[in-house]
Amino acid sequence: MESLEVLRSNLLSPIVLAFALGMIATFIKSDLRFPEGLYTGLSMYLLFSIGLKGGVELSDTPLREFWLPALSTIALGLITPAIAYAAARKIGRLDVPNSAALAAHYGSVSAVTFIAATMLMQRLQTPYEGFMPTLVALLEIPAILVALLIASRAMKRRTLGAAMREVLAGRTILLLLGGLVIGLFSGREGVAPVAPLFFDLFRGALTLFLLEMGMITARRLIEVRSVGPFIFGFAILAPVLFGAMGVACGLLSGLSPGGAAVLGAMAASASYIAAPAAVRIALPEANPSLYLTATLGITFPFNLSVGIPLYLWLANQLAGFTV
Amino acid sequence: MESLEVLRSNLLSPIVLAFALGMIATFIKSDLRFPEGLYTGLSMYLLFSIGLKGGVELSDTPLREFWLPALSTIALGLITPAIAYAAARKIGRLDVPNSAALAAHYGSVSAVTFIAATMLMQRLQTPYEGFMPTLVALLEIPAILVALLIASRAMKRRTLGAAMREVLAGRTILLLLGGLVIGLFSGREGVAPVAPLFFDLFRGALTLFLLEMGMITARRLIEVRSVGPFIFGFAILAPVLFGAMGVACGLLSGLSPGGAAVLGAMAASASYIAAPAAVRIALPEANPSLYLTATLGITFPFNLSVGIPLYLWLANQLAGFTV
Amino acid sequence: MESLEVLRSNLLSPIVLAFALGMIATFIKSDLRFPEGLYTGLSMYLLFSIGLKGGVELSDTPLREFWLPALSTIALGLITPAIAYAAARKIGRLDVPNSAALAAHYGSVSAVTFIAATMLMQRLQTPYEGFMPTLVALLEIPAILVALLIASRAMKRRTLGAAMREVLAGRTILLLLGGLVIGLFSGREGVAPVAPLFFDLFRGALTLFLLEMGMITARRLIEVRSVGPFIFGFAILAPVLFGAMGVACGLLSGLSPGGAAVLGAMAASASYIAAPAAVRIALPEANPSLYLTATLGITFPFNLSVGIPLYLWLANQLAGFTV
Amino acid sequence: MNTHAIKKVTIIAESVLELKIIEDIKRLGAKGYTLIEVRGEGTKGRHASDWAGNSVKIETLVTDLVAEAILQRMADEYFEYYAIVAFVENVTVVRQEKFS
Amino acid sequence: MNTHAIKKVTIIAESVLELKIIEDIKRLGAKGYTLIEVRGEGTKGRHASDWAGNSVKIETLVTDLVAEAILQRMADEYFEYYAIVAFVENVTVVRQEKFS
Amino acid sequence: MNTHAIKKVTIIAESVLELKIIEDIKRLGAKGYTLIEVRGEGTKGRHASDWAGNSVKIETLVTDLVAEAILQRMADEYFEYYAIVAFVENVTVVRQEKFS
Ligand SMILES: Nc1ncnc2c1ncn2[C@@H]1O[C@H](COP(=O)(O)O)[C@@H](O)[C@H]1O
Ligand SMILES: Nc1ncnc2c1ncn2[C@@H]1O[C@H](COP(=O)(O)O)[C@@H](O)[C@H]1O
Ligand SMILES: Nc1ncnc2c1ncn2[C@@H]1O[C@H](COP(=O)(O)O)[C@@H](O)[C@H]1O
Ligand code: NA
Ligand code: NA
Ligand code: NA
Repeated sequence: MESLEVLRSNLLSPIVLAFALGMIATFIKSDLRFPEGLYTGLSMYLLFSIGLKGGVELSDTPLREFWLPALSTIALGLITPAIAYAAARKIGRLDVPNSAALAAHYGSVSAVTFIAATMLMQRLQTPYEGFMPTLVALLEIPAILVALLIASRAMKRRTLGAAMREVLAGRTILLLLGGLVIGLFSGREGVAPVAPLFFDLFRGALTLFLLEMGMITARRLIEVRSVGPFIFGFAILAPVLFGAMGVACGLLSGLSPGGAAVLGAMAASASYIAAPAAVRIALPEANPSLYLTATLGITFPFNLSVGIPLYLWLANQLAGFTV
Repeated sequence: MESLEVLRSNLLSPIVLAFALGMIATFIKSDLRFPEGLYTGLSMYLLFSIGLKGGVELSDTPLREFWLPALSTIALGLITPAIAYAAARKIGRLDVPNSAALAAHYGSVSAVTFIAATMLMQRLQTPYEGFMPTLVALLEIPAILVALLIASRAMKRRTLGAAMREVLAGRTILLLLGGLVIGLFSGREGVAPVAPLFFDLFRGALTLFLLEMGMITARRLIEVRSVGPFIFGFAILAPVLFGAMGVACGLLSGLSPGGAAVLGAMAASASYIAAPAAVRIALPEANPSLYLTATLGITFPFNLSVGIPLYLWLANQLAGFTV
Repeated sequence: MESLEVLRSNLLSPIVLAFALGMIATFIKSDLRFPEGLYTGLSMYLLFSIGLKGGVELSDTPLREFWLPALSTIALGLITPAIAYAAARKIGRLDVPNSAALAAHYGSVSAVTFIAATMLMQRLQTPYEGFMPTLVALLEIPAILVALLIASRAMKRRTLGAAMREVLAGRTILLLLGGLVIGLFSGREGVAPVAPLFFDLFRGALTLFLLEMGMITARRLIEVRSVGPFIFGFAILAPVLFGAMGVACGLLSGLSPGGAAVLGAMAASASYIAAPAAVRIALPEANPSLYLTATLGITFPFNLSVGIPLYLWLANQLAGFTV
Repeated sequence: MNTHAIKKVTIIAESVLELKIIEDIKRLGAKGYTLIEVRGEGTKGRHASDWAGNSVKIETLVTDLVAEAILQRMADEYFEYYAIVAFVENVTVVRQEKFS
Repeated sequence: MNTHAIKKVTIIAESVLELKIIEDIKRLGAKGYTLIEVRGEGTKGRHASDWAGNSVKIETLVTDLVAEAILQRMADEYFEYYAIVAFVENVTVVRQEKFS
Repeated sequence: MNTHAIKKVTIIAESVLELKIIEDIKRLGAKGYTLIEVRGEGTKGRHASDWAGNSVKIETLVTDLVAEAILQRMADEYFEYYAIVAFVENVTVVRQEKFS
């Protein structure tokens, strides 16, 4: 399919349109508001479902196919926050806590961006590796830890403990890993009876979730003017750079072009469940307006609309070279 | 099928029985209560789903089949509130705000009554036009505006602005129209991945919703004695008259008997999401007990039980003439 | 299948693993918490769904197959609370209110344990009678009433009235019986349109519910040390005894081995929705720590993990004799 | 603007008591009440019926006499066995007659 | 620690009024507010718009003058036709400047 | 009926602080607390972590000394960087010993 056609198909999918509808709702000051708890409930459902799906797929994957992508994902999780930190300090001239906060967010991964990427692959019938959800967990954890480690060194403070607990026992990782282990132990046959809830409804639930995400993003967008040009540039260029690195790592470790594009989207995405909570506790001096406007207001809609098709295009181009 | 048989089949459907169960729960003072937010969540889901469904169908409909029913729906939306207002003023001798409040409610449309009508058609395998959900939005808006216009003229006051915003940016219209546009742009194929949530679960969700509606109706029914004979008569006769008008308009503008019956049910129904909120803001002097008891306590159960089968019977009778 | 294989298959099912995940979440002090109302919403859904399922099956069941199992279920509901009361008074030397509280809980039935039992049967393709959900309602009511009757006699007090209302108009019975009647009247064909919500999603919903149950159980387990050895023994031995009685009653009244095992699981289980609410109102002197730790902390996980496979094994052994 | 001093009684109790307490306060003279679901811990720990949903917090604006009567009733009827807390505050309102 | 006496105004109203009341109190000088959804009964019975969701309870910490102005505004604008209750309490805070 | 004057401390804070604040107030001597989720705006605008769910409102009945200690702790630890409000009110209870 033509690249432009891919882009069009991505933009006219129900999930992207629902996201736009949510933004419109906020802009016209609609009284639309999700009931207390629906947002939380949906995000729990999505995390558990991708874990479960990943576990089932992993139960069919030979270890030999898995270890190389796993290692390069961890490597991405160590390198990308370091790059983000250096850029924020050197180019953006931000202080230590704000730089570390950005590093934690851009090193880790947005589950929704990940899902949106897999859904585009499915719509285009581009195959990708089934064990990708496992990589989400592998990318999420090191990035946040590295960022907090940098901060605690630079600030000569020891608040890492609480923040680490926050990440590891936090509901993001718990549901993702928990679902994964359940999927792994139950196997494809054991999971079949619960598939109608966790697999068949998945994409509809994501549509509702993105409707609400659109409303949140729009509230952040209003603040974009106040964050300055560096943040704006960072929130576009960091995902492109990390996306390219993710694609390259993916292809080099033997992933299919589809899988590499998904890994690219993961690397390009910025966490907005686990990272913000950990950062708020460990780095209270960092300004939430800065990192939330960057991740939710700019990077997320960028990836959702043009980023993911871009990483796929890149993966297809580079795949020609590597083969 | 025999008319009585249709009535029986309607009364013994899960949705009508769930409605009855809700009423019983309130009458025996059960501690059954829907969790905060489930009612809101379900109603959002239902509105978005009918919008989506309507959009998908509209994407397959030639404009030439659509414009005549659309025009006559708008006409219904202009005429029925005027009739309702005149009746309330002249026959019921109600004051201006209460008459305008009734006009706004009975001119506009109840989404649940609309859905219940389409479900009876499906059960009886009576075909109806796929673009009917589009007509819901077309009927909802003018009716409320006309009623508020009448009131603001009669009361020489200018509160129309806020109330109009309330309606147009309100979640009812936003979800309905938003779903419609998403369905239209994504098309049948694009919507397929989200169909399990938005289409397959639709009728089950409506059953739960009606369980809660039954509880709300029962609370209103308790107040029926206090509203006087005019309201009681109005709440039965207005739907029958408007239902007949809707059926006639539908047949004249070329709808199938099934489609005409659904349009009749729409015209016969009284709004209870958009209208009450707009009326409460724009016409605070109107007594909510009056219009909520009429719409929720009397008209809604009337339509759900015998009204809809009646409009279908009428459509079948009249269809004989028009052909 | 080998007994041990059955046990393994039970322990590695998604629902048991989700229960374990919930326990782990509490033990590691995760911030995982279900949104307000999801627990209530899920339990309402599960009760209504089993009612509906039971009603549909009952609509196909000849009365002659049903009356004997129904009678013996009622008998179980009369005898088991009396045994529990006597044991608590004589062996455990508990006071009247605490003994009556235990009797009410262990006489009645846990809907989730019931569902878990039917799911194991389905996984093992062991047939069981479709009308079993009807028996849940028949077992639930008498047990609580008998227990409260004993207490009110022993304590020469007359608070039975309020507690009886609490049980009969309570949401457990209302949803169970309501669903049953709707299923019975609508029949298999009438219920088909709502099956995707109420039947297909059922096992997934149970998985989520058990995730939350795991968290609740873990909180109770922490108190196990404080309840003393009698409660601990009681919470294991009472289910085994009542489970055996249920299996025997089931086989004697003509149920299949699968049905008898399910009836065993029902008799072995302890209520934790209807009974605690009724007991708290009628017997405020009874210590909730005692009965909740016993039912939620010990008996429920016992039944879920090893109890149900045990009753099935027993049913298969005894079925050899009776035939 | 004329304002008046009246009492606000707050009761936090396990949710099984909701209907009984509402009945009590109405009978003792309260003209209205406001209710929310809350979580909490007290001297009885995470209280006993937390599995059944949360506690409820009931607030009612009443005259001094009614406030006293409600407090007395809570103490007599529920303090011994139930997880419950009750307290009184002074508040200022415009329409005194609405609450007495 | 230096503490200061200020006012807490509480407004309980049917939820259609939420946005209007928030606008009002901000315009009259409130620097912030806290909002929850509540259930309740008053002199108008289970109030009229209960079908549309619950009432809201809005609390705002303000100076004495602002408190008075808010109470006046509620009385003038909403008391006649809407289900609404408003009252004022004395509270002690640390950072007075945050609320004035 | 014997009644006693004690303090009610209310803390409204972004929800990431929930566990830390509960730990704090227990350590400083509170015997219980009641918690609800709320929405709100303050001097920091719609506060920063609103995407992560709402704020929490924590109320605890305590002695005067404990109230002072809690207020001090909040001021020292959280006022600078977090969206948080704390205030104290006088309330009357029956069972003084339950709260001290
Ligand atoms: N000191 C306190 N301050 C505020 N709320 C309390 C306090 N003690 C108890 N509560 C509330 O009252 C409920 C019952 O408390 P208790 O009877 O002490 O277990 C608890 O769940 C809390 O919500
Ligand atoms: N005496 C009262 N005490 C506490 N809350 C009240 C009282 N009266 C009314 N309310 C609250 O204010 C709302 C509107 O009351 P009303 O205007 O009297 O119908 C009710 O739904 C209650 O939530
Ligand atoms: N003046 C106020 N009155 C009532 N609540 C307030 C006030 N100011 C702030 N709050 C609450 O405290 C939270 C944090 O406020 P802030 O630290 O000012 O951003 C807000 O989200 C509100 O819920
Ligand atoms: Na990343
Ligand atoms: Na109408
Ligand atoms: Na039992």
